[in-house]
Amino acid sequence: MANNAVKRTSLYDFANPVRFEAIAGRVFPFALFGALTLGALGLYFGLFNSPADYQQGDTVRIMYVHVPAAWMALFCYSSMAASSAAGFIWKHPLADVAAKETAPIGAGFTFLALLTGSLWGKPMWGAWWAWDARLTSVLILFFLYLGYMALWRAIPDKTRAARLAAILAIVGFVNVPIIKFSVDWWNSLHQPASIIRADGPTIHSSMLTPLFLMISAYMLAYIAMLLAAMRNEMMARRLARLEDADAVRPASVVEPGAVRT
Amino acid sequence: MPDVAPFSAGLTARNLAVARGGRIIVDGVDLDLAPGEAIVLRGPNGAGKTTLLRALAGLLAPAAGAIQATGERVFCGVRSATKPALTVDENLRFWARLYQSGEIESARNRLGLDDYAKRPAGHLSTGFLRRLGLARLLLSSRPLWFVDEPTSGLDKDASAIFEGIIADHRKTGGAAIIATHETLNAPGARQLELRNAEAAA
Amino acid sequence: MPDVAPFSAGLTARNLAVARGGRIIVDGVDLDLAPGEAIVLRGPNGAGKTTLLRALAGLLAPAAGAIQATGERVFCGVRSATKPALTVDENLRFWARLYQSGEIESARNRLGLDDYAKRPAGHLSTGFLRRLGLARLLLSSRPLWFVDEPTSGLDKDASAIFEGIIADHRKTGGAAIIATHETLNAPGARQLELRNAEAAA
Amino acid sequence: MNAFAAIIVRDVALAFRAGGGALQAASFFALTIVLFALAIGPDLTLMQRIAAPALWTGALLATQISLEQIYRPDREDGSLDVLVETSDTLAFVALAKAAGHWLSTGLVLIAATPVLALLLNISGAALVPLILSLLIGTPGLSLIGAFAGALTAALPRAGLLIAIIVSPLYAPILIFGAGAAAAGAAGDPQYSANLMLLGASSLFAAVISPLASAAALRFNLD
Amino acid sequence: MNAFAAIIVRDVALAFRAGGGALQAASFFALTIVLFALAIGPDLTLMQRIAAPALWTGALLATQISLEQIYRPDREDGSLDVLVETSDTLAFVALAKAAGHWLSTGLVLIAATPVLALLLNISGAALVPLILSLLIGTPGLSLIGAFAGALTAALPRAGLLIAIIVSPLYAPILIFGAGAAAAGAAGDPQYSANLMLLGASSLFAAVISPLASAAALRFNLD
Ligand code: HEM
Ligand SMILES: Nc1ncnc2c1ncn2[C@@H]1O[C@H](COP(=O)(O)OP(=O)(O)OP(=O)(O)O)[C@@H](O)[C@H]1O
Ligand SMILES: Nc1ncnc2c1ncn2[C@@H]1O[C@H](COP(=O)(O)OP(=O)(O)OP(=O)(O)O)[C@@H](O)[C@H]1O
Ligand SMILES: [Mg+2]
Ligand SMILES: [Mg+2]
Repeated sequence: MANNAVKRTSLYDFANPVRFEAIAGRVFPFALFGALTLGALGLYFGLFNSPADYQQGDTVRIMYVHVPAAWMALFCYSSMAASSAAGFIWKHPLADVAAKETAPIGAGFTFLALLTGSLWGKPMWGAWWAWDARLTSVLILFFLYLGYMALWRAIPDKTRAARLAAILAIVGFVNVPIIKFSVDWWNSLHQPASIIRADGPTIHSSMLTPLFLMISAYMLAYIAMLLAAMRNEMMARRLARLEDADAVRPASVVEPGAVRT
Repeated sequence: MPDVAPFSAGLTARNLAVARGGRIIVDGVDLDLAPGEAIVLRGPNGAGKTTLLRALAGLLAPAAGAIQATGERVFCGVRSATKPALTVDENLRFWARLYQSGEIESARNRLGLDDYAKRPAGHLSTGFLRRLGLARLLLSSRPLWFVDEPTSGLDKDASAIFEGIIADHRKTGGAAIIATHETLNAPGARQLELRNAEAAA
Repeated sequence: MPDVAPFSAGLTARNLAVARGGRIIVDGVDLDLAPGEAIVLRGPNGAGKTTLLRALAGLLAPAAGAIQATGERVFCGVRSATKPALTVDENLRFWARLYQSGEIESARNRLGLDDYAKRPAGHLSTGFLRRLGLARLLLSSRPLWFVDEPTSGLDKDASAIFEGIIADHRKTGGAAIIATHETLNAPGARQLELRNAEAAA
Repeated sequence: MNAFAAIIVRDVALAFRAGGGALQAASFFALTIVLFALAIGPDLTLMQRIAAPALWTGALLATQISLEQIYRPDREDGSLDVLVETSDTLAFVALAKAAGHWLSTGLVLIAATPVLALLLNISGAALVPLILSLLIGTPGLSLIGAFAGALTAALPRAGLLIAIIVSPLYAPILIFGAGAAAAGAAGDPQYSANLMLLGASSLFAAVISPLASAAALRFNLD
Repeated sequence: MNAFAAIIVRDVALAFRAGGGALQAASFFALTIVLFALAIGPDLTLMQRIAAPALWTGALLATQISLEQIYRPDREDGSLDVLVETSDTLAFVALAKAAGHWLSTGLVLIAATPVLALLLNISGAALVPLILSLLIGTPGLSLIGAFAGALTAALPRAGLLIAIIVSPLYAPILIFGAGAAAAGAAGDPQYSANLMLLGASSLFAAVISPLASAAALRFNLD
């Protein structure tokens, strides 16, 4: 812990809350705008300007909503764990808040993946849900998110909640690969990953363009939502601190008689 | 842990601040405790006595400032740290093993618990449960004691016993900080007062 | 239940014996409590004060003898009967509904809990938790009070407040039995000593 | 607000606080199903076959683990003394406690059922009888469970005892309930008969439990 | 006796006292199986098919409901302060607590298994791999569970939280464990592979859990 003191000071220089406010304020509109435009483009290409799948028909178009969501679900959990680690090591409130605010967004993407996935599944498999490896692992990922958020909610003391939740996020992150492997082991019905493969994508390029448009749109949307949420949280905390400041007069030790002011 | 020779035991706190529930409760505390010394900590309800004691005992991380302790510390709070399902002796034995020290019989006898040795702690009356909790101080054979409201619920005899225990502890070079609202007969003990209790939000 | 007019409130116990854990703890107790009267119950740890109080309050069935109470009874023990997850006001409100009486604000204010109204009871300090527990006596607006170690953990001001509460209660014809080890300023209160603390098996 | 309502309101409020029992029961229920599915392996036909029994068993277990919380906390913090002091007839208090438990457990479990039915891909036609059987059966579970809780209120950790006391009493409700759900799904005529028996069991519990609980509580104040 | 052993001995003693957790877990385990059997109705072939998964799920649930008892009581009565005071490295305390929990829960569940196996008429040949998988897997359950208990030690009622936190982390152990039991029963070559993975998961937990628990406990003292 000794060397942390050094790192800590330097980190504060780079990311002190005040400067964050400024940066966030400037970045937010661009992120939001980019998300909307790219999303619109992606949807246009996806829905009107790309071929229907020869076996899945038009339902394949759900993929443009579904796949990026699924990826974001994984991405958000990683970044949540990363900022948790930062917050735990350097005790920096911004990192804590980033982790805290990432969780609901990531959970949202996860839910979207589950929803679109099962919407996709109905025509494909004739069932809303199938205990397929990827579906199941995403479902479990969803529970990981819920646990993290529930822990934050349950602990009134923000600093303590941050530390404990960080520990959970890190432990969970270490376990994600194990869970994914175990579930794949448990069942390998779902089609193999065909985008991330050594021999390159097998999906038609006219499907890839909208896919990647959508993915960048999701990413920007994540950034925009995160910045907004973080700013609200920081403001809420400052307000709380101000309220406390005039309400709370800490005690101190004095010899009898003397009254400390 | 190596048992630090009691004589050298002491504690210093500088500009100490302690938070609880994310709120600074105690602030700017400077405090020195020398071997053989005792401090009686007083102050209104909610002033932060318990909070300060726990911090000094090393159970709460300070929000600011520094604490330096030479010698091992033991905290004895209002919660007796006993298991109701275990008998008095079983509770004592467990502590003796944890601290790797102390004779159960002498501690039990000193606090007048002999009649209850084989009784489950859950059947003890308020005062006798408190006595059992205090017995842990003796078992720990550590030099630095932090005791919260030790005599609440104790009858006169038991309070006298406790005062005697503190006196003996100081004779051997031990030191203690005791938070209490009641009159405590501790000759030559320094009286400290916690003031400016927070008005809650 | 019909609210018995406080004035007529009284209690008599004849040749009372109370057992706990299958063992007779107190035996042959004869006791009369008149309206406006207060009894301070004293005795060494383990003598049976709490046991007797609970029996007189109707919470423990006597092993022998008889208790006759005119007027409703309320027992306030060492356990505060509060829910840590509920705020101070929520705890008070629940009691007010149960007893179908009492104004929360006045009770809260009387015990100096106003600053903590919106705080969860779990965050209260020892003394303030005790105060919250005692506030129930006021809410109950019942004539017969049985209070166990009310001032343990209370600071001087709070103890004074409690003494004032007892005085007012007696003025309105209420009566109280209070078990304590501490000095309690209750003018004209009868002192009752519980002796021969049972030697444990 | 009278005491009866006050008790229900407080218990429900406590149950929905962070760390309260309401969501605990629901999540335990859900996780039981998911974990069981993981243990079985992906086999939809098998799952469909055991969906109703699994859901009923899950609901029963979720109820059971929450029973310890009905009276023990009140006993430990002294609230039980207050409840006894302020009630002319303790049976009403017991009824209120059981009602509070059902509102914060049974009802929540029923709310969670449709989603789980989806995971076990139960058809809509099969879902209705399942929900109906739970609606009629779970109050019985809460009532019987509250009685077991009252019996063991004075014990520091009564989980074992409660489980043993409660399970034989739960057996009929479980059999009729799961039976009704299965029969209803299969369009079996026994469906209504099962529901009748289930309702009878719950009603019986509603009569006996408060009185028995009140008697038990009196002995648990020491 | 050193502190490490003292903690284990005390926790085991407490677990086997009246109202302790040991028998509670065992009985919950047994009742889960019995009730589930009741709910399914008489269908021996189906029983046999789902025996291993049901037993593994039951064992996991029985473990899960006992997790709250690992640290919360110590935190509430002040014992946790004493444990922290007297330990140079809190991770060893955490390891001792997990070990105590396994001895008073996992081991007891395993002891109860043969009887239940009989109830679900599992053949002797199928019983051995089942027991073996439980022997290798349950320590992992106790270790991961103890961590969840440490995280939530300061919360009045953490049952819900613990269930949510622990279930995803339990998934691999459940999958490999139930898989091993099933494969072993079927004489499937994947049997040994499943056991290996199961052992690896438990070992991994043995490394991570004590450190994570110790870190968590430090923040739950106030
Ligand atoms: C709740 C339901 C579902 C979930 C949670 C889910 C999860 C995922 C995840 C995590 C990915 C991205 C990871 C990767 O590409 O390796 C993915 C991709 C994909 N999923 Fe799903 N899935 C679900 C349902 C479906 C259904 C019903 C279909 C249609 C048959 C489907 C088809 C695909 C395709 C085509 C891709 C992208 C190409 C690929 O990577 O294989 N998914 N899904
Ligand atoms: N766990 C907690 N969470 C939040 N606030 C707390 C917690 N414990 C105590 N506090 C607050 O800290 C302040 C000091 O509490 P503390 O127990 O130290 O006071 P004290 O001096 O010991 O009072 P008493 O004489 O009544 O014991 C109080 O205002 C209390 O509300
Ligand atoms: N639940 C119980 N089971 C068995 N015995 C008990 C129980 N509670 C108290 N006792 C015994 O009854 C006796 C009287 O206890 P009681 O609490 O009434 O004493 P007291 O006068 O209140 O003591 P104190 O001043 O310490 O509060 C004690 O010896 C105690 O061991
Ligand atoms: Mg205090
Ligand atoms: Mg007493």
